[in-house]
Formats: sequence, structure tokens, C-alpha cells
Amino acid sequence: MNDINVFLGLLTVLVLAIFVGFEVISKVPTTLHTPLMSATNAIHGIVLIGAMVATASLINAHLLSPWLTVAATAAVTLGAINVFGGFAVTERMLQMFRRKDSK
Amino acid sequence: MNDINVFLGLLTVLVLAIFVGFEVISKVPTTLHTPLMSATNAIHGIVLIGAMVATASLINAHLLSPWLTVAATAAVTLGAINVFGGFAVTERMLQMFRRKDSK
Amino acid sequence: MTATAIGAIGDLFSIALFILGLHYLNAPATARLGNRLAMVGMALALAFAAWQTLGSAGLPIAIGVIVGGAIGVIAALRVKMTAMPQMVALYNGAGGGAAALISLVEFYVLSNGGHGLYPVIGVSLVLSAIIGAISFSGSIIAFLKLQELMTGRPITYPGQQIVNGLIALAVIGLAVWFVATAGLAAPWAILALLGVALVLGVLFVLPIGGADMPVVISLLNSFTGLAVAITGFELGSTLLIICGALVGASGTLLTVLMGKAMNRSITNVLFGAFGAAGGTEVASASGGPQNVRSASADDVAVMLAYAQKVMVVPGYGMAVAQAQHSVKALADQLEKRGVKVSYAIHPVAGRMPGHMNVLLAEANVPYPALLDMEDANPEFPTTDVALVIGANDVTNPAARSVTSSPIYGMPILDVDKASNVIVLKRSMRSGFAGIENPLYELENTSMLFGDAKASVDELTAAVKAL
Amino acid sequence: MTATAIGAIGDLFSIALFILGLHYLNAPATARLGNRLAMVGMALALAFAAWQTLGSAGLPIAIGVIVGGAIGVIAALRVKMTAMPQMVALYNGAGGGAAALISLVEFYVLSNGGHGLYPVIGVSLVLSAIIGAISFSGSIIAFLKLQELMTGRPITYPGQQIVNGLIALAVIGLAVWFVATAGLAAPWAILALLGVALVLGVLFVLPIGGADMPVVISLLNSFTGLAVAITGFELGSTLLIICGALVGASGTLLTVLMGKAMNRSITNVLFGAFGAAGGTEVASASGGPQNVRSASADDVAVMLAYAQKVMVVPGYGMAVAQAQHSVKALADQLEKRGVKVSYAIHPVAGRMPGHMNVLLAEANVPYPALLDMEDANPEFPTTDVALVIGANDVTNPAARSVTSSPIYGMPILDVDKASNVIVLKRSMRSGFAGIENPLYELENTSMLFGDAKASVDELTAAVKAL
Ligand SMILES: NC(=O)c1ccc[n+]([C@@H]2O[C@H](COP(=O)([O-])OP(=O)(O)OC[C@H]3O[C@@H](n4cnc5c(N)ncnc54)[C@H](OP(=O)(O)O)[C@@H]3O)[C@@H](O)[C@H]2O)c1
Ligand SMILES: NC(=O)c1ccc[n+]([C@@H]2O[C@H](COP(=O)([O-])OP(=O)(O)OC[C@H]3O[C@@H](n4cnc5c(N)ncnc54)[C@H](OP(=O)(O)O)[C@@H]3O)[C@@H](O)[C@H]2O)c1
Repeated sequence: MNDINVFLGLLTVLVLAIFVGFEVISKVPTTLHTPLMSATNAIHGIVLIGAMVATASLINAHLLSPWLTVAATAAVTLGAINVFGGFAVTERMLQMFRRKDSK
Repeated sequence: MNDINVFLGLLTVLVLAIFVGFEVISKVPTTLHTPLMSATNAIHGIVLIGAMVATASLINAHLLSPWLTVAATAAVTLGAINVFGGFAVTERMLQMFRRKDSK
Repeated sequence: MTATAIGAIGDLFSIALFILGLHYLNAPATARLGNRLAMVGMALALAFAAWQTLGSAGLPIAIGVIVGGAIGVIAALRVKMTAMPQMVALYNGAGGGAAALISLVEFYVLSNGGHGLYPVIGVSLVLSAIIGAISFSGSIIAFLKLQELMTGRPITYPGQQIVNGLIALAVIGLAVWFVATAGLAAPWAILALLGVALVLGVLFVLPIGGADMPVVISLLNSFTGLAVAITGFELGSTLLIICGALVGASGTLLTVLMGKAMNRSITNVLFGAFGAAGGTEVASASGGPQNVRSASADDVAVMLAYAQKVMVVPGYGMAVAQAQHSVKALADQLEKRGVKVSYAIHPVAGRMPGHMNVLLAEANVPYPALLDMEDANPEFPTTDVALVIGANDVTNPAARSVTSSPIYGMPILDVDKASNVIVLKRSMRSGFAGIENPLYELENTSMLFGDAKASVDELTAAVKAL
Repeated sequence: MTATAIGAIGDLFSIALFILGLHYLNAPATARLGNRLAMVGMALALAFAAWQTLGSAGLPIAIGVIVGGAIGVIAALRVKMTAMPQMVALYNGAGGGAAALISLVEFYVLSNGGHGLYPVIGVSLVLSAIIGAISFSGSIIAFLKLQELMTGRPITYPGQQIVNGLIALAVIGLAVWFVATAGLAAPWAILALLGVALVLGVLFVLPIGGADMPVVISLLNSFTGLAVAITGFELGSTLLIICGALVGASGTLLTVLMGKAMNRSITNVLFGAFGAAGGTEVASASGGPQNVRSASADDVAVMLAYAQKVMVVPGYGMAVAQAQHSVKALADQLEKRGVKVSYAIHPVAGRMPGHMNVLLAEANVPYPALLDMEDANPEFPTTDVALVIGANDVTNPAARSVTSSPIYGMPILDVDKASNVIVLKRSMRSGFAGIENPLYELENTSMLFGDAKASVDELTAAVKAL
């Protein structure tokens, strides 16, 4: 990531994604605020993949400090909590939105 | 553009821009359909820049065929018509949207 | 930091400005700001591009920009308000043509070395050439139809679909072969491809009626966007890819919205002519003499002058007759007498979205007097006179009740709820949809036959004389 | 095609699925589909990442994913519906913590060679460490407050702003110095940075009241998104950049919308406690004894049983008392007697958006009986009894008329327009906004004091006995 052009490419992607994020939220009814927050929360659980990549690079660099391995495993664990818990809790919230025609 | 990774980077940018394009159009009132069409028309006038780049690359390649120079100049001309005409006509349409409080 | 890097940062600002501009163009109050932002974005992008290209290719670029810019701006400022849609078509065609020519030039530049083209380059070259050329020639036909330099009627002939299909096949075949040989068959192949694509663009738009042209132009607009995005791949330009994709996507959505607003599906617009050749004729011919009342200008003038609330309902006929200034003059006379005059604007009255707004604004009708369909409909039950000036389909009550009607389900202006309805048109002929209007046979409706401008002027004179 | 290229194409599909998912999450009818799409996107992305990393680091990754996944899912399925917001806080904190730890690990990996870090890497490392750590510790405090493991009241002390300011300065100083030395001062510098940022996160959330936590969680959620996007720069991962930016941007907008829905600006939420320490106390204390009527459960039961139309207005008190099942039982009794029972749901009733919907759905109240504010308000003038169960602010007519009121301008449920208003609460204490409610002094209002669940159960028994 030392190349300025690579950086600029990533920056372009960042800007576009920010715009998508802003535009994709339109007139959300208030009842959906919490589920939407919860779903976006699950999506940033993508950090789990970052944790996996970092762990792999740690091993590949032959840095065998136990503390670092613990830190990397902890990062993966936290990321997994974020992803799996996040989606599960969103799914549960949204079950409340099934229309029940009557009791 | 022979590198697959460069291509994939451009593809990512393409996909994001398509999403921005879809999401940015929301509940447009019908009266704005024509101005919006006209404005997007002006924006693809960015092809003028492509024409400029192509012309420059033609000269740099020392391809001195008069026909090609005419084609390149024509591309620039058409691009310029698109940009300048497109914005001017949009601006004129939108002048109709100024609120006049009374005659 | 290299020049390229600085340019890339500048481009990023341009892109942000374009997106913000489109965002603001969604609401009337901010639309002008939106267009200005997009203009600033374009100026910025052009400045950076000029900085990077003028050095090597100053002369051809300067000539092209000055000539093209002058043509574009002068035409845009000179054209009549009502001719705007066809101007947009022309500008759009220019963009498509530019994309096609870029492919041609780049083909020579890239194949200069003698070795073939990389697949991605080859594919994008061919695609932007084809789509750009279709957009170019298709837009010109759309222009000719709307400008009435050729008939606005759908042009159909037996076997048309087969001919079009064969030509499309020829384009595809040439394109595949070009890519497969990595462009080494050139230059005749790329020239042939451009030629056949131009023909396809013409044939594609010919069978579509003039009234559907706004939708077609919007579709061709998104085609050009697509061609520009592909050109971006050809040149490795993020800026072109993003702007092209933005326009391609938003243009597609806009096309769908426009079709919806006039209750037509896109496939129906594009291929409708093949199925129902001459349907319009039949419907209007079967109309025959109806049971209608016609009134004199003097009768109507009295009715208007002593009304409390008059609702003007303009339509395509007002545009044809260019009666907007006369209408304003009549409204002024009535208002002098204390009559409240409003205007009910149907979203698809006329032949382009906002058509009536543009015309009435040109005649200086105050903005607050223009009512949207939603605001106008609740007013009709308390309206004394609904003055329908050259509108037909948008007032057709069959849309509410006759399920078999082609316009069934389209929201209409409920003029029939007014105490009196006066319809100004030249004959009993039908409107765009080619169907009869039961409104004209209602108890409370009277017809005032004649050209809209002439009739309105007569009314004004008669009101003045009272 | 290389493995990286295949992975990149897979990532592109994931990104499209995430965006589509968010798009569909905007409307109740499609929200579940939206979440499912996002889940598929995540599964796809994880599969590709596993394929590329499990080979080298299989064990730690497998342990982490299995342990973390199990904790996350089990907690999500076990938690009570009403505790959802604090669960979201915890999961969000986990994401922030992961981002911070990645920075730590990457610091060691990258500085392994002995030479410093490139500026872009150094800056992103530091930023994602700081923001991730703030989000981690801040989310935990938010959790503790909502779970009532610590006081939900704003925690303030003299000089707090100065202390927070100094700590923020320390963070900035350390960060600048770290980047300036290209990380060569490490490892203590990066550890110190993480430590101070954790403290800052705690101090940032402490002075904010429990009731504002949903907004704070939403804000911390977009912080984590930002941290993840920056982690993407650190690792050169387009996927992380895009997802992080998506969440950062949409989360920010959502935070603003949530604030708007409860008529609070974000700055007021974040820094309000500093200005108006104890404001709540003063206002509710000054209330004193008001001129109110209190009714017995039997009186109210008669009123309800012989009404034609009853509107239940639930609020935070119903959540506190966990009275939703009792309310449903009462409604069933009334419906047996032919009384029409509906529920008026104010958008910010309770302490999180959708709070009342979630509770009532849990109690199996049929969906069509729940009326939005827009639909409910026209019903009140024809309602015989408005039964207000632990709602206060959302029924306060001062919002309509008293310009000096802190909630002036907030749209409310017009319960005062009903023929009779019955208010179930424990005392005359004020609600979240800490202001008096003139509703209680109106002619047609009676109070039924007591815990909401106990009162409702009494009412049910009394109705049954009639
Ligand atoms: N707005 C858009 O974007 C758009 C685009 C494409 C299609 N459309 C369609 O166009 C239609 C618009 O409805 P509309 O009610 O405005 O128009 P219309 O239904 O097309 O009717 C126009 C009427 O004006 C009369 N007329 C024509 N020239 C006249 C003149 N010089 N003086 C007086 N009357 C004249 C015609 O009757 P005579 O011949 O008897 O005079 C005709 O019946 C809808 O069906 C809509 O779907 C709209
Ligand atoms: N929904 C959101 O997203 C959200 C988030 C943050 C803030 N808020 C704010 O929260 C407020 C919500 O309004 P609201 O009307 O629902 O609630 P509220 O105004 O906070 O009033 C709740 C009332 O319930 C009563 N109560 C508490 N526990 C009770 C129990 N066990 N039994 C019976 N009554 C009980 C309390 O009175 P007693 O103590 O006398 O019983 C209190 O006055 C608004 O001001 C809103 O802006 C909402």
C-alpha cells in the first residue's frame, strides 16, 4: 500500500461507498430504526475477515509470540461475536414484523 | 489495463457507481423527470474528457493520418456539444422552477 | 505527488459533486442548486483534463471544444421551450457519437504496434462503439420525429421484426469475430461494425410513435451512459466509468418512472407498434357522432364571468395551439372581475413531463396558482367551471370505471365533478391514447370547438365586452 | 485467474448483497428479505476469506470463529426482547475491539522488518486503533447503563469537560507522535494509545443518560463502521473499506434520524448533561400536588366495559412493568363484550424505536390493531376511552401549545380529544423529558395509580366480574 495510485483507488472506493451508505437510507419508518441499526452493526462484522487476514499474516511472518497469537485469536473471536450475534439478533427483531392476520 | 487486478478494481468502482445511480433517484416528482434526464445527459458529457485523452494518445502515437485527426476532433466536438449544450438546456429548464410569488 | 495523482484527487471531487448534484435534482426546491453543483464538478474535471492533454494535442482539442461548446450553448439558448426534449435527444446523440468515435481512434492507437488487443480492451472497444453508435443514430431519429421533420407516427412494414433481428445478429456476429481475432481483422471490421450499429439505431426508433419519444430519449440517455462507462474501461479512466455508470443506472430508473407516470410499460413503448398496428385509427374512427352539446363563446364567457371559482385544465392541445399567453390574458380578465382562477396540472398532460408547467411559467402564470393532481382533485366538487383547454386523456373518466379501457387505472383529473365543464378542442377526435372520452357526453359538459388559441382569445374579448 | 482475483469477484457479489440488503431494510414488508440478503453476502465473503487464510492460520481462526460465533448466537437467542438494544451495543463493541486488536497485531507484523511504517499505513493503524477502542469501551458502558448494571443517570462531576479534553489531547498527541516517528517508538506507544482511547470511550458515554443510549449506540455503531473502513486501508482490503464506509455513512444518517424522531439534536444528546445538570430533578420536583382526579379500578372497569371504542396508549411504563401480556388479556376480555380495542403507537414511545411494537407483538397482539400516530390521531375524537398505560411525554398536550416547553413541536398522540382519558401510572412523577403533563388536570382525565401490570390485572378481574 505504498503506491499512491493504489491508495487513490481505495480512496475512490471509499467515497463511493460513503455515498451509497447515505443514499441507501431513505424514509425509514421509526419502527425500523433499531433493526436497521442492528443490521448495519452485523455488516461491520466484516471486520472478522480483517482479523482472519491479520492472523494469517502474523503466522506467515513467523512471529511466534504467544501474546500476539492470543491477541489475534481474540480479534477473530470478537469479530465472530459481532457477525454471528449481530445477524441473529437482527433476525429475531424482524420476526416481529411478520404480519399476523389475527390471533 | 492488461492486469486482472486493475480490471477488478475498475469493476468494483463500476458496481458501486451503479448502486449510487440507482439509489440517488428517489421519489422524483414528474415535473422533474425532464430536467433530471437532461442533467444526467449533461453528466455523461464527461465523454468529452475521454475524447481529449484519445486525441492526445493519437498525437503521442505519431499516427498522423488526417482522417484519424478529423475523427478525434469530431469526437471532441461532439463531446463538447453534449457537455455545454446539456448543462445550458438543463439550466434553462430549471429556470421555470423559480417560485414567482405573483405576476 | 505525480500529476496523475493530483488529477485523480481532482476527479474525486468532481465525482462527489456529480452525485450531490443528482441528489439535489430530486426536489424542485433544490434542483437548480443540483445542476450548478454538477456544472462545477464538470468544470473541475475539464480543467484537470485540459492540464494533462492540451500540451500534446492542443490544437484539435481547442478547435473541438470551442466549436462544439459554441454550437451546444447557442442552440440551447435559442431553442423554444417546447422543443427542449428534442434538444436533449440531440445532445445525447452527440455523446453517443463521441463514444463511438473514441473507440475508432483508440482502435488505431492500440493496434498500432501490430499485435492484437487484450480481451478486456477489445470487448470494451466493441461494446462502446456499438452502443454509442446506436445511441447516436437513434437519438437523431427521435429528434426528427419530435421536431416533426419526419412523421411522428410509428413506421412499420411487414417483416420488420425479421429485418431488425437480422441486423442485430449481424452486429453481434461482427463483434464476436472482432474480439475473437483480437481486432487483427481491422480496420474494415470496426468500420463495418459502426455502420451496422448506426443502421440498427435508426431501425430501433422508427417503429416508435412520436408521443413516446420522451421515454425513448431517456432510454437512449442511459445507453449513452453505459457507452461512456465502457469507454472508461477502454481508457482505464475511473472518472468515465463512474459518471457513465451513474447515468446508466439513474437513467434506467428514470426511464421506468417516466413510463409509469404515463401508465405505459417500457416493452410496450418499444415494441407496442408491432402488435397493434393502426389501432389508433380504428378506435377514433369508431367514435362517430356523439351526443354532445356545443356552446358559443358568448355563452361560455358569461358562465366564466359570473363564476366564483374557475379551474383551467390545460393539455396537449394548448401546447399545439401555443395558447398559453392567451390563457393568461383570459385569467387576468376573470380575476379582475373577482373570479378565482387556478390551474390543474396533470403529471402527464402534454407530451413531456412538466410540459404544462413550462408553458404556463413562460406565460408568467404565478407558481402558487398551479395545482398538482393531488391538490386539484379535491377542488373540483366546489368548482363552478372547469375549463379544459386541449386536454383529453388526462380528463377521461373511463380511466376510473371502464376496466377494458387502455388507460384504466391511470389517475385522472376529476373534471366531471365540477358544476360545469367546458371543453376547448377542434373536433371530436381522440387524444394520444386514441380512445373516446365519455366526458363529452355528460350533462354538465359543453364543447367549444376550434383552435384553442382562437377560442381563448374569443372568450377574452367576450368577457371584456360584458 | 489467480486466487486473489476469484476472491475479489466473490467480494463484489457480497458487496452487492450488502447494499441490496440495506436497501430492502428500509421498508417493513421487505426488511426480513434485506437481512437475509446481507447474511448471504456475509457467508459468501467468509467462505472466500476462509479459503485464503485457513491454510496458514487454521487453528487460531477456527477457535476464534467457533467460540465467538457460539457466544454471539446463543446470547442473541437467549436475550429478552426488551434487552435487544444493549445486545446490539455489546456486538458493536466486539467489532470495535476487533478493529483495535487488528491494528495491534498488524503493527507487530509490519514493523517486524525494523524499518518504519509508510505514512498511509501508520495513519490508518493509529486511527482504527483509537476509534475501535473508543467504540469498544463506550459500547460496554452503554450496555451496563441499559442493563441497569450501573446507574442510567448521567454521571457528571465538576471539571469533567476539562478532564475529557485533556485525555482527548493525550490521544491526539500520542497519535501524531506515533505517525511522525513512523511507529519506531513502539511497542509501548501503540499500547498506550489503546489504553488512553479505552478510557476516553468510557468517559465519553458516562455523562449521557440511559434513555439516550439508543442514539449513542447508533453513533458508536457508525464509529465502528469507520474503524473497519480504516482497517481496510491498513490491510489493503476493498471489502472492508466498502462495508465499513457503508455502515459509517448509513449509521450516521440513522443516528440523525433517531435523534429527530425523539426531537433531540445529536449534540444535545452527547453534551446535554454538562449544561443542564439536574434539570430533570428541578422540573419534576416543582410539580407538587396537582389538581387531579383519581379513579378506582372498578369505576374504570365499568367505563371500559360499556365503551364502544377503546384506544390503548402504551408507553415506557408498560415496558418497565412488563405489562404487555396483561394488557392483551384485558383487551381480550373487552373484545368478548363487543368493545373495539385498538392500540395507538407513538414512534418514540418507550426507550427505543419500535419498543412498543416489539412488546405487543411478543404478547400476540394482532398487527392490524396497532395504529401509527398518523392513523391513530384521527380516531381519538370518536374514542370513548383512551387508556394510557405508562405513557407520559408522548401524550403531553404542552407539545402542541406551550412554546417554552422542551418538547414543544414534537408530534404527540391527541389522547385529550377522547371522551374519557384514563392514565395508569404509579405517581405524579414526570417522564423522560422531566416535565409536567397538563393532560392530568383536564376535566375528562382520571388517574389510576399503581404499577401498570397490577392495575391492568385488577381491571381485567373487575371487567370479568361485571
Ligand atoms: N406528458 C408526458 O410526458 C407524455 C409523454 C408521452 C405521452 N403522453 C400521453 O399524452 C396524453 C396527454 O394527455 P392530454 O390530455 O394532455 O392530451 P391528449 O389526450 O393527447 O389530447 C389532446 C387534445 O387536444 C386537442 N387539440 C390538439 N390540437 C389542438 C388545438 N390546436 N386546439 C385545440 N385543441 C387541440 C386534440 O383534439 P382535437 O384534435 O379534436 O383538437 C386532442 O384530443 C396522455 O395520454 C399521456 O399518457 C404524455
Ligand atoms: N423510543 C425511543 O427511541 C426513545 C429513546 C430515548 C428517549 N425517548 C423518550 O422517551 C419518552 C417516551 O415517552 P413515554 O410516554 O413512552 O414515556 P415517559 O414519558 O418516559 O413516561 C413513562 C411514564 O411511565 C410511568 N411508569 C414508569 N414505570 C411504571 C410502572 N411500573 N407502572 C406504571 N407506570 C410506570 C412513569 O410515571 P410514574 O413514575 O409516575 O409511574 C412515567 O411518567 C419520550 O420523551 C421520548 O422522547 C424515546
